[in-house]
Amino acid sequence: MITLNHYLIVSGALFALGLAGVVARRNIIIIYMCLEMMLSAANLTLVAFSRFHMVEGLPDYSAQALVFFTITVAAAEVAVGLAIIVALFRSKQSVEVEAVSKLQG
Amino acid sequence: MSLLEIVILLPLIAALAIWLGAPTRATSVGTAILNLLIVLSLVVQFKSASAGKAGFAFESARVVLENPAISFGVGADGVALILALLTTLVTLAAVWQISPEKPALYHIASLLIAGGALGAFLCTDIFFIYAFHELALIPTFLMIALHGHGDSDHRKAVAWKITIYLGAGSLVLLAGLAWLVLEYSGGGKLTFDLNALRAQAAATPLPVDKQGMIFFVLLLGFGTLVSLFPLHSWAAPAYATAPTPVAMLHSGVLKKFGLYGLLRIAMPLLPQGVQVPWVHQALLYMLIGNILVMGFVTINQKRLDDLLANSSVMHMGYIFLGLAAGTEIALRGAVLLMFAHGISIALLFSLVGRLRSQLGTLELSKLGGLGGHAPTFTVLFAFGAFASIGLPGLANFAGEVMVFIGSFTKFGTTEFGMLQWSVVIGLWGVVMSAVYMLRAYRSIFHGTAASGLFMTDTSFSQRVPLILLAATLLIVGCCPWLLLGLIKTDLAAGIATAAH
Amino acid sequence: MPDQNSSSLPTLLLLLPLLSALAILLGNKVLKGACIALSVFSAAICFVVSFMMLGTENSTPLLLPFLEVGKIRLVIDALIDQQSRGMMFIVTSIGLLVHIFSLGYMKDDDGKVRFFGALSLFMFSMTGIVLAGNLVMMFIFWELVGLSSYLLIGHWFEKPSAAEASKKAFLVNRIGDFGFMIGILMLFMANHGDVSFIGLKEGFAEGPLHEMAKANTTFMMLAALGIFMGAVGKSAQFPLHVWLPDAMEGPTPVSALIHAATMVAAGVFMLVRCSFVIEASPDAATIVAWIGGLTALMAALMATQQNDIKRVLAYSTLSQLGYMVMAVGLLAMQVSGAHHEAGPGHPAMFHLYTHAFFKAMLFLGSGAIIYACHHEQDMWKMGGLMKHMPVTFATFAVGTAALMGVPGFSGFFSKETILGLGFEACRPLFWVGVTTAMLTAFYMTRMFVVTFFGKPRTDHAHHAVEAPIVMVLPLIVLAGLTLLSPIGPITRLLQAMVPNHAEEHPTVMIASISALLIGLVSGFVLYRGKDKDPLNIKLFANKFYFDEIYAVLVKVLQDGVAWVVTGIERIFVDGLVARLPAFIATRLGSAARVLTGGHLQAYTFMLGAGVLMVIYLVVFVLPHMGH
Amino acid sequence: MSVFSIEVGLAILGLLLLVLEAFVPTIARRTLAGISMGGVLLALLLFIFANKDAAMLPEFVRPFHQFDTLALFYKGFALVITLIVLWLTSECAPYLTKYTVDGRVSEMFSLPLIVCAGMMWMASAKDMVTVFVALELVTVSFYVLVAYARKSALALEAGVKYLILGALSTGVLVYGIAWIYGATGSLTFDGIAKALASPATAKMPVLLGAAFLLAGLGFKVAAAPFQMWVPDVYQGAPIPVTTFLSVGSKAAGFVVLTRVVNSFLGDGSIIAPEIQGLLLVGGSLTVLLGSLPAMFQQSVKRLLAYSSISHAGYLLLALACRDSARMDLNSGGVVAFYLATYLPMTVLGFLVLAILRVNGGGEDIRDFRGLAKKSPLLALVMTVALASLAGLPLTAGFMGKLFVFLGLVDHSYWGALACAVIGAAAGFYYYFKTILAIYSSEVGCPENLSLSVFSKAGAVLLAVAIVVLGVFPRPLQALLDSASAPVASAE
Amino acid sequence: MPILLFYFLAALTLGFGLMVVTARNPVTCALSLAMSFVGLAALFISLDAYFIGTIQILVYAGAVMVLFLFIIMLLDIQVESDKKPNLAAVIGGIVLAAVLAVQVATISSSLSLGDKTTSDVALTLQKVGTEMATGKGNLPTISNDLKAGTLPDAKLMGLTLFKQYGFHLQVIGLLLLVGTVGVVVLSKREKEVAR
Repeated sequence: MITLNHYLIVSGALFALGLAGVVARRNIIIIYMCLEMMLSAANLTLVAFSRFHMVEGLPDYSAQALVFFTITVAAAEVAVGLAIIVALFRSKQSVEVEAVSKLQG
Repeated sequence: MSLLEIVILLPLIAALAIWLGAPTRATSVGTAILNLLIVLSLVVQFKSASAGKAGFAFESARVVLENPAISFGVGADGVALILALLTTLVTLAAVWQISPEKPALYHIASLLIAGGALGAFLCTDIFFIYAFHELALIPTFLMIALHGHGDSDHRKAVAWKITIYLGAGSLVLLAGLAWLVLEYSGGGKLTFDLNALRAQAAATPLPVDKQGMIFFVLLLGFGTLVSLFPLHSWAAPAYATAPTPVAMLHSGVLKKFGLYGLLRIAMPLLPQGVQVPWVHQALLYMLIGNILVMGFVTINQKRLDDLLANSSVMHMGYIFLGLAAGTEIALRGAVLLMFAHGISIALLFSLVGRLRSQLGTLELSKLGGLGGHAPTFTVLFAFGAFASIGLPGLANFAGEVMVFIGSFTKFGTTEFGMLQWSVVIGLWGVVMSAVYMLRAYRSIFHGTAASGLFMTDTSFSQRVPLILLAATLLIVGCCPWLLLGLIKTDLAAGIATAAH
Repeated sequence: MPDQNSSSLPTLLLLLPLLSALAILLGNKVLKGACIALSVFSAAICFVVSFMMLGTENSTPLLLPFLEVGKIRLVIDALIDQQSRGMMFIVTSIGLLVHIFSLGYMKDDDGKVRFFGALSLFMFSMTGIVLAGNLVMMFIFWELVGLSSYLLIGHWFEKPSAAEASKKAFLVNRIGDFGFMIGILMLFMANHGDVSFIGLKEGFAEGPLHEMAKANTTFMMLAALGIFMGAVGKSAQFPLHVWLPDAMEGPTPVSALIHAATMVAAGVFMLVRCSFVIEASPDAATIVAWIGGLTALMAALMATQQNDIKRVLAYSTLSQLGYMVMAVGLLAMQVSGAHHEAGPGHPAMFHLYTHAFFKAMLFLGSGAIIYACHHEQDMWKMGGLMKHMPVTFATFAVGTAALMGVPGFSGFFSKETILGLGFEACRPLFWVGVTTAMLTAFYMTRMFVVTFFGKPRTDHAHHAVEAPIVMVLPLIVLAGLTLLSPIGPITRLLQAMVPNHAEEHPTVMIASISALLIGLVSGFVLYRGKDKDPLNIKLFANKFYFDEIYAVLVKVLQDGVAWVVTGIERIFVDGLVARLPAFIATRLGSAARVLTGGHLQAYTFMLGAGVLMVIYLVVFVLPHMGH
Repeated sequence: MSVFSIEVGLAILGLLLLVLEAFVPTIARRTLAGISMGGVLLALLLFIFANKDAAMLPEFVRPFHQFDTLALFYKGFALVITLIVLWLTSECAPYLTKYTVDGRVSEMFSLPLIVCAGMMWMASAKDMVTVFVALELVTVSFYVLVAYARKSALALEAGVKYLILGALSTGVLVYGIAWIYGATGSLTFDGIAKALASPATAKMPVLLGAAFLLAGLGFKVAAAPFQMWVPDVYQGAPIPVTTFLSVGSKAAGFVVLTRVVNSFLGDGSIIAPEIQGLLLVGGSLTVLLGSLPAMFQQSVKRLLAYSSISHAGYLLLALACRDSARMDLNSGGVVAFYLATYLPMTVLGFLVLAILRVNGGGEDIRDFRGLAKKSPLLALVMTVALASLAGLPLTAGFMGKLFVFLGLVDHSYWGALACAVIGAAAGFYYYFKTILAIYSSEVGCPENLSLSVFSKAGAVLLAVAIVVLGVFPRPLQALLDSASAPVASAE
Repeated sequence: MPILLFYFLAALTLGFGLMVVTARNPVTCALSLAMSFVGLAALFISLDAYFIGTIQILVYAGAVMVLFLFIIMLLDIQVESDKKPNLAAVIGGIVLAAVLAVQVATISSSLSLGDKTTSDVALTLQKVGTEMATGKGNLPTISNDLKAGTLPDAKLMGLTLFKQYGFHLQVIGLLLLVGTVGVVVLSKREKEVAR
């Protein structure tokens, strides 16, 4: 049967996958996508746990509310983030990570 | 506002005033004289003010923090007054000899260092004792880095060295003090007040091994500030490089803070700390390093400023010896030696500054025959030099002899312990200091001057503060009881009673 | 006990020269020539005072509270007894004469004010030593005479040799003082903090020291040798004798006063004062006696080959001081062996005082000669001075006779006493003493003959004239004193000095007189009419190469070690304590900058890795650490 | 009037200003600045005089809004720093406008109000949801603010870096919250603490969650090994924003961290040793990674960034030292105290930097050369600020360090103490380097320094505050004594 | 839930996730991400979180991904093919992911709850419905649904949001507004260019 662990491992794998993408990719937009993937993985964990931590026989909706907020926040973040990336593209004609390596030391 | 507070704050306020545009020389010299007079009046009043009291006189306190209990508490006992007197005397000489064309920073830095030293000596709260000492860090740093001798890279390197070295030492000290304060928290409240801590130490003494450990941390911290071997390597280059007033004030006055701290904080609060065998051994080995190693190092110096700077490190060994012995006479001797060394080294550095500015070199091999050019200068230098090699009649001798007696003699036995051997080495150190001092004296003042080398003698107005210092050496050297009479509490007994 | 009446004279003795010195130090610009008068005047008053004091009672007045801490009292107090009174008299009388002599000798010197200031300082210090009631006070003035000696030897400091000599004198004395202080400290420890002479004496008689001397002989010996080391330095005994000949670089009056009559004798004076310490340790006594004997013999040997007239006298001083020290050791050997107490007089003191007069006179005489010969000191460049300087010749002859120990002259009596003592206490040392006596006669004859007889060998000698009256007068007075000193009234006056047992051994008498004759005759035969030294013994002329050996020692053991230690201190101590941590910190710091290299990918990687590390730490490491 | 309404009012004011700017695009900068600063000042005054009784809170906010003195302290802190940032913005506006696309800085007057409200809510958070929501409000606003001057390549770069790394840390944070929730079954601090006190709770999952959560929060407060963004972002962002980040954002991060750590280290917590160990290791590492590389910095702004890292390290060490019977201030109190001392010195440093920048100077150490000659006043206050940052006694910075040292010694954390000492010693080097430049005889600072009365007064005020806090910290501690008292529940 | 379905959904999610990480063309990435999110939404639903599943599709797979695609198209971002991937970064990413996965897997095995299935912690809808109806005077629509044995997920969610997190909801609103303003500010064209 499918246990909680299955979900946790799937979410963990997704989180790890996202992390790998964030680290490995050079295109900032794709990095951003991977970030969204990580956030979703976290959401999956939350939802899975909310199902298994029942409150009075029902799923724990406060955790699901957090997922709701996470999704919303993610949306807003995506909007702002993409705006910044667009601005970056406008000034550097590139969305590669190499475009942002002037500040250092 | 008590007189002690005024003494402490006056130089700081004067420094601020000069920064804001007050006339430099008039303000600083005036402040120094005023401070000296106040301290002298305190010395005179001390007997009546401290009548019937074992602890501090002229006490007052302003609470700064409840818990940990910190207050701006001032108070003076004999030791503090002696050191305050030292500070004001050296300050006067230091600011007096600053020539008019020097920037205002000279005066400001001198006053700040003086204020810091006075604060450190006259406060009765460990927090402020520590804090005031640190006040000197920036002025010292800036003066060495900006107006030190030698090329820019050299003086900056030296400035960094002293600053980081002393900074790190102070941090170790802070850790030690924190430990001390925490261990004596007793009733659940931390206090930095010396009197309260002493009461705690008397009521519930710490286990001996713990005392030893804390004492050792404090020894490392304070020791760094006094250039205790092997934590000394900041001192010589710093004094050789520092501008004259800073060299005078730092080596003459501020350096004594570490010793004062050991005498005032570490030893009464951790009465058995220094007697823990390993601590005692360590201290003795370190101070032997000061005397013997630095003695040899000093002999090897080729420049007058290096020589004096290293000798100043060496002489700290004697004061540590007094502290290590812990007997009443040795402790008093250590106090006297602190005073005497401060005056003599300040006098010497002041003269060295003059020598440097007139001749442009301090290379011993290039000097010579100045005794004929500048007899007054020579005599003043002789006072400093002979004082520092412990000639009787000048203040250092009395201190040294007391330290030796106090360290050497365990009455009624004929055993030769480590302490006795340290004294023997210390006595040999006296021979070594005569060697280097007389060599230097010989090559500067005796013989014939190299061609083109000429200096004018000190003018009368330049002489005044120097004569003041020399006279102090002589007076205290002949009548050490004048100063030591101020110490009313039995230093060693205070430590001993705190142990029970 | 503090006593107002008894303290006034000693206080005056101490204060007068001190005030004179201070006045000259502070007011030399204002007072100018009056300084000199002040100095001489104070010396004169001191002489009068010390003369007056000869008649006072024994006392121990407190002069100045120096330090008082708990039970430990370090004070300036005087011990007025026969010894100090007598010594005081010698010091002040010779001091006064030297002051007067200097008026002439230093007339043309630019630094004469400074010279007289230093002389006053010396008078002050020497008075302190003589009066000292305890060892610490003695040490204080001990060092101060060292200082004044330093100042006076280095009077002509422009001359490198004078500057070096003064430095050497001070440093060698410091080495002696090193031991002196250890000795004082050991006595301090053993006698429970009382180092007054009276207290120590009592301590040795029945106090704690009595037992200790038996129980802990090593300690006692070391203490005694420590004290002795002070004397070795000040009285220029082997192996610290090297400074005294060099000290002749100072003006001749100084040589007479300090380096012949008084200061160098202070070591002997102190040893006599502390004789009970040496008596307490037979080993120490033996060492003292042998060091003295060795010095006497060695110095005499060196004197035979010196050409500088003052140096010959200097080595003879060394030799005579060796005699005195030997006497101290011998008496101590005798006393500690026989367990009987010595009388108030002491053979060493006896010789000290006779020697003081004739040697001061010899030095002043040589000063007069040097003055007359325009500061020429090589005796081979003199000659025939007998005719030009008759008074000097006469007085010099008296002095020489006394020094050689010609019967009837003062030196004879005091030397006889010592030789007699040696005969009783230690036979080998007796023969050393006799040999020395023979050598003394030899080199003094040599000097006398070369200087006064024959023909003038240079123009200076040819044109020499008798010194002015201020210089001649002290010579005459001293010659008178030399002649008078062994006779009744004066010995009674200075009774403390003269040992009351004077058992004559015929052997001693015969040995000493034959030694004198051998020396006298061989010297006369060998040097009469010679223009060059017929003998040429390098080893003696070069003073057994002591200076060279010491130079090497200083170079290797001091400067070499200093160099090595400095290197170690700079490289290892500073390196380990300061530079290495600084190096590590900066290295780590610059390495850590790589972490912020500016690359976003690196940052994300680090962030991820950081998370993993935190997890690893928290989940897999810390729980197993067992807090 | 309850404090809660002040927060809401502030957010509404921020909103209104945003709208105002949109509809009245010609509105003068001064007006905007005046309104926003006036608003915050009013809020501050209201806050000071507001009834701080927890009972005054509206019923509906009580479940998620706690109202202990710790919260109150941080709320006041947020208001003060916001006011200062707004003032700094108006001071910096002349040069900032060069780097904004429309030559205006309007949003920089309105967004801080919203950030402030967010920080105030964070201070009161009782559960993870509130923390998350408020934190994201602040973070998203900061994304905008950091990249605001986007004509400057550096600002843009800083914006991108902050965005990516910030989003990554958000992911980590949420994942951590998820695991904590999974392991304890609760999202509230109280619930978590209760669950952790029960031995039935599995330790490993909780630790995993805690690790993620603390990593996420560690990023916000610039704790090692999540500190690498700080120098770049601080250097690139406009000075007022950097100030806001380094003081406001850090304080907000620390209040949350305090609450989280408090719940992790509650009575009988099964994970207490691990968390404490992590804080110690992290704190030590942060001190070192902040201090050691700082020695090589040439830019004062970047230097202050590193300094901010090392201060975060001390704060973490303070947090690691749990309550001691011997001290009144517990770890939360010490953290708050430290932050209060940290505020004036950091702000003053940035203020002087801003003044130089406005007058055409640069941000490097060499641009400070000769300042003592050009403006003794600025030199003096900057010296005070740097001395305080270095932790010299008689300045505010020392008091904070003293408490940290006391705590470390009290718990015998010798290793951490050694790191703290090394860090502080290295601090002497890099702060003094700037001081040296200020007093050097060469001149690298702007020739003509024109200071407004306002900035003069502000600088002096801050310097005085540093000294007063360093010499007379009694009132501040009195404020915090109750703040650090056991968390008083609002019910 | 059927095991196979779970594995299918998991494979869908992770597989497309892998595509996102590895695909060279950004458009492919974006579309893969959308697919991955769809799988994720299905997993949500399999956990009885219908509402969350729905908004996952609406917000993420829908709105957010459209935004991504839009930007990619707008900026005309080329395939990364002309540049080789940063090998160090790739290796780093793989290592991190592997270690993280191992860590999480190790730890989740120690979770006591971990071995439970959904049927082990079955929802007790009817029971709750009855309790609600009788006891707490709750919304009748919810209790009715519950009594009928269906999970009124959206209603319960709404109830939670408005009852418990009303304030947060408004903060989120504020956040979205800030986001909007931010986007405007950050993507405003320069004045000169506009003129």
